[in-house]
Amino acid sequence: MTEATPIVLPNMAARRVAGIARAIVRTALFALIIVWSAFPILYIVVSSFKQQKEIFKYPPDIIFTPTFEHYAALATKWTGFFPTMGNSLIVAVGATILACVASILSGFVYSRYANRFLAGSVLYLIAIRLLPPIVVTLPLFPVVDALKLSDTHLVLIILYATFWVSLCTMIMKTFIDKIPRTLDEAAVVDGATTMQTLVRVIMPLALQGIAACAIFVFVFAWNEYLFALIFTTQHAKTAPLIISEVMDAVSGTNWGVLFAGVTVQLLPVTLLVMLAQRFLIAGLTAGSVKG
Amino acid sequence: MVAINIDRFVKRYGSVEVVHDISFDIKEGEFLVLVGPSGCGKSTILRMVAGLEEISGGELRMQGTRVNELSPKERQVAMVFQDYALYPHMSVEQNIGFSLELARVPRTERQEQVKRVADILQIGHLLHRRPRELSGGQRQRVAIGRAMVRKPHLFLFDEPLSNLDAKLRAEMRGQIKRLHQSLKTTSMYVTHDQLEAMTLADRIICLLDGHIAQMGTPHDLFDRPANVFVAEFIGSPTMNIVPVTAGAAGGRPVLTLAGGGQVGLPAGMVLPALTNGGNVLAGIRPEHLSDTPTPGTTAHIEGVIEMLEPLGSDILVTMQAGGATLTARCTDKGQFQPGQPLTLHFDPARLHLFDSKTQMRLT
Amino acid sequence: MRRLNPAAILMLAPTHLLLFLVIALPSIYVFWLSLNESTYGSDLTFVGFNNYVTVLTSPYFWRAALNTLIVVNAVVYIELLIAIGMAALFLGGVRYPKIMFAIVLMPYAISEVVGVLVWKIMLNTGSGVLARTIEALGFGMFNWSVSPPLALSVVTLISIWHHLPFTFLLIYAGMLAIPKSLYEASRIDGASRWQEFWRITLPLTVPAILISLIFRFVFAFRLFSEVWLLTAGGPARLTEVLAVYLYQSGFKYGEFGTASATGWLMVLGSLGVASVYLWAMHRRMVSGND
Amino acid sequence: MLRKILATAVLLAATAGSVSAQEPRTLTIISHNVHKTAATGGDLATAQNIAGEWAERNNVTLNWVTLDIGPLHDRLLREMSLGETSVDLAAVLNTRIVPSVASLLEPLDPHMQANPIEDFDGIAEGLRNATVIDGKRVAVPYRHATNALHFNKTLLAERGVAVPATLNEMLAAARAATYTRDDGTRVYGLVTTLDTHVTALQFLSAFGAVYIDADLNVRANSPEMVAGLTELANLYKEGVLPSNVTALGLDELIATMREGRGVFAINPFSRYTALNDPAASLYPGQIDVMPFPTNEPGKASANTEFWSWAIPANSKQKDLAYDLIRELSGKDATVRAALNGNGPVRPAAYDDPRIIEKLPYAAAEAIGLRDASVAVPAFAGAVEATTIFIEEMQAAVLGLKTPEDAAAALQTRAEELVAKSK
Repeated sequence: MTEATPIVLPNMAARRVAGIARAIVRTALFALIIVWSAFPILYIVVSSFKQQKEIFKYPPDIIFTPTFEHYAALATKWTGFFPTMGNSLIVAVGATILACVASILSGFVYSRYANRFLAGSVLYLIAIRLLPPIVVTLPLFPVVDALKLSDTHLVLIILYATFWVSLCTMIMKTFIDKIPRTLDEAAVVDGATTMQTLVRVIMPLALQGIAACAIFVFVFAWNEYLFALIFTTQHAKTAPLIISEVMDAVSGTNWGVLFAGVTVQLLPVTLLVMLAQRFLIAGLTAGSVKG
Repeated sequence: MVAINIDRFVKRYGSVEVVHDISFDIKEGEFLVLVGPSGCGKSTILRMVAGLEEISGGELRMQGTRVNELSPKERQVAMVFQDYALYPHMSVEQNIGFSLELARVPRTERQEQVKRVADILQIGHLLHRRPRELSGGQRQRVAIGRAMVRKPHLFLFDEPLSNLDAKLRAEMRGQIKRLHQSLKTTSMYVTHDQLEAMTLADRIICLLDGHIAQMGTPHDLFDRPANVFVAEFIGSPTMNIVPVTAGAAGGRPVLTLAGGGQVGLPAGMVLPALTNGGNVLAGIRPEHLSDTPTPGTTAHIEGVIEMLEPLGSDILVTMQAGGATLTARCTDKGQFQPGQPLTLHFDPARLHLFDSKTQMRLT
Repeated sequence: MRRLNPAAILMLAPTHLLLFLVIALPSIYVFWLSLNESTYGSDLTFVGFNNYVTVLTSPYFWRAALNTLIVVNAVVYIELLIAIGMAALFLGGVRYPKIMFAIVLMPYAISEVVGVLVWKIMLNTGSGVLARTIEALGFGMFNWSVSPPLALSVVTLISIWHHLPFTFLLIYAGMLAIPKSLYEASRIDGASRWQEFWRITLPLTVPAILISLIFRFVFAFRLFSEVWLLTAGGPARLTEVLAVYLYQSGFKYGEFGTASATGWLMVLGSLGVASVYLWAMHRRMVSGND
Repeated sequence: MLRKILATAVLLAATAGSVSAQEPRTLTIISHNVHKTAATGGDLATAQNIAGEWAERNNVTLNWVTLDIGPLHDRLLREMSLGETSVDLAAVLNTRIVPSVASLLEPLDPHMQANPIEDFDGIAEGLRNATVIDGKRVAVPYRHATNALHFNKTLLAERGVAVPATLNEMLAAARAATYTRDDGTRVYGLVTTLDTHVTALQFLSAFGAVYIDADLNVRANSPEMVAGLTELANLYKEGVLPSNVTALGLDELIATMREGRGVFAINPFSRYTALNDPAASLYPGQIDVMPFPTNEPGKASANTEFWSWAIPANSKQKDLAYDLIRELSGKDATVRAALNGNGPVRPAAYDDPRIIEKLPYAAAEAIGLRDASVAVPAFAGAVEATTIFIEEMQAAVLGLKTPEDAAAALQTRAEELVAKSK
């Protein structure tokens, strides 16, 4: 083997400059991301504390005396809002659990088993989601009514879970793919059943995927409007329906109340995201390439 | 000529210091092995040398130049990882040739180099496979090939054999040894297996809890262990270590065992300066105990056979002698029976004495 | 790889039962509907493929299809590029990860309708903060709503804004799952950050990219709120997309045959635009995974 | 753990399922929130709870389901297609009562013969007639929204423009009042929503233009229509109409007027309250309203949309529902609902002292309601007819088509549609 080239010291000053430049560019990019993501949201939140008259003022007031009148109105005039948020929570949590459980189970099978049927059914999983949901509701509405499921939490839980179970299955499959098969085998050797392997070995290692799925399903269920509109009236009515009533086509939108409602609605989701972030970042430990 | 200086290395994770002020040099072409139990800091030191871990304190010099701030590429090191770290989306050929590709080596030359390395490692027929289609041993060869294909200043091995079975491990060990003999590239090798360390190393550094326990050639460590830890860590089966009280009786040194038994040493033998009132640890390797006296085995100890472990031509004999348990490696001629009395002979020069408190060798 | 056994089939059951009962079965009925004429409370009248002929001969359908194709492709690919860039940026280390995460995911956390409305307010030609700022900077009046290309650009912008967190999350999670030792190996091999990204990060994120591409095509193809709330397809139906066309021609008039036929044509259309990726995903399934 | 999750999900599902059972003697009403407010007073301090009093007398629990216009009809129609629905009473918009929908509604004539509504003929005739489909009365008018001309008195005074009396004066005034403020804010002479047919047809009808008349004659290709469209296109070109007028919705119209960025606006009378709301408007009390003028002094032009109560034919409690309609449609109930903010469908209500005191625009609206006609008659193709109109009208306003071409295209396409519907 020929002799290695001697060690050459790079220009350290240039490198330091490059390092600083990199840090500046990165910080600038992060700042850009924050503005892009948060500005419209901030606009909503800030506006919810402004008086109706000030909301559309141009140039907008940066400094103003905050008012809580819209939040008060939300509690006193839109009495449906807070109870429907309870319904939203039940439905969103239920749908998240159902979708996650179903997709962990099927994602595991798609990852660990192989045959022609399975490979083909991946296409089916996706193709089935191509028909616009509004069209699917045409035949569903009378069926749901006949089953006496109309205006129940259950119907929304099932619908929301179903419309996300395809994607979640695919997500779980990719994450489980990255867990070495030797781990399953080790579990089997240790006497675990397939279900125990899944719950005790696979699930803890696929937390990232579960967290991503949970965020998707929860956020969708939390904000969904079309199905909620068609399948609920009173008992299972969700918060987005109230929000849409605030956006009133007869007497005009009550912007302050709308923004206040949206702000309140944003809180649980933000909390969930911050909670799920832990699992997302946790990451799979190194060494999984050997599988 | 010194190739690498490791000067007062310190590694801290937050407030936890895991490597404490360690210094050593590696000579040009030397094969240095860092050995020690898990958690001793050996991999951390290796990764600091590689440029994968920041050096919290101290300096790393290559050819006399400080390289702390340089990237692995600039340090011109090559590394074999414990889990191989093969790129799952690349073929064997691409995996091996990746560094050359990054260095913009022309395609034909690259293929030549990869081919040459693959032939040396006998993986020429696997070049178009993906890592997941390879066996453990084949992956290991690819990982070594990837490191070899470059002309690094320094080869780094991070427990490269620990995921292999015993037979493959022995085979690969031989291969690495041969490679080093033909390539003569300066190498730093991390392992927890003392046998690997003994067979491969020009020089061994034995680490404990982020400190150097002993540094030296395999013979140094085997023959003159600096402390009980090294004495027990190096060599298999493990050295017999027995607490004794050293004294003198009838003009010659005598070791008294805990159970009252006495071992007389030849008159004229000079014991090192004793501490703790003569309470010391005495050590002797099983292969230095023999059931038949030979010239030079001027001392002996008596006891009763407790257990036998045949190894084929040899046999491990465990004996109870006055409250101490000793293991001897003897030639097996079917002469032993558990419960029989036995006299073991040894050369007093093979006896190691350690301070019972500091565990350090008494010289 | 194991062969399917009864236990595995049982584990597939919840997912496939849900999909079959809630979507597949109704979809088949929708196909039957598309072969009939019907409205609220009326009986079905079989008309064969008449509804398809009606839709396919409608110039509004084709204009909507063209608009959809342009917007969907712009949205999906631009969004993917931004998401990959953002994920790579995050992969290089984030300060205050919890808060950054919450901020980045926020657009996705509010409902589509509200998101579109906020942008509509900010981009309002007369009083919107952004539109007025654009004008104040000397770019002229930002009167996007009467110009179909500008209006569709705004639709694209808002759709990307709203769904970027979805794509980002999938891709970032995919990147996080790449073993650290591969990066170390590549650094030893002498890869620069840029090479590391192209040769290690990106190829190993392909499965996540495929999934996000396919599902974004699926979602983007039925893009509705953005257009409906911004322009309602106007002016003069010039900015309609397929979902708006479906609503206009099917639901607004209660013509379920037309609506169902349009729905099934949209299935074919989205299969068309996503076919390359679907095929790639299928191949990965058949050949096993890396 | 998995089992626990599953068990929880099932439990959750079971509890959820059991909630759906309904109590007896509950009357479910599906409507827009404005109808609920009109009938119950909502949270107004001066609430007139007409429906509530009735419910108490009859020991009925009212279950109001309130939705926005589009969703309301979508949901109602789905409910009416079922074998049996839990919806007993519904508010429907006049354009939605097309024959196919009417066939799903309970004919009310037998109920009215058995149990007549007080002074039924006191309800405006145009509205009464528009709710009889194929010879059957299927709905009872309840709330009207008649278009008018709102104007900002302060801005007019500032620009030194007199309050107009005729259409031409109004057009001149709108042009004169259009200007750009120092801070770059544009003030538009005329603000209207051109994303819907109603306000555009209001403007055009002032020129005497009619799209489709009550006898389903298409009269779009008329000199009046061309004149009206030409005027709209000119106003747009001159910047008198907002530059984004074709995408301008109700919310933006309200905001524009409240902030003084519009001088005249075409919108229903009842918008007066919203535009002058001291909490939201920069010009509280300064935005007046008048019947939409024509060039014939004293004669107004007024397009109207109105809501009616109807009973789904598959409802289970038709008699009870009809009784509530009867209650809500009485003379006194109409006045009281108007005090809750409703647009009373009985012209006589405007003479009531309570209303004159409460509504500053009562007299003007009375004139409007007198001259009111429905924008587009209810027929099978009514909704599609409005879509066609919006398309051609927007094309003409933005200059994508000449007004002549647009009017001609409108004529041809609407004729085809009417022919198909017959």
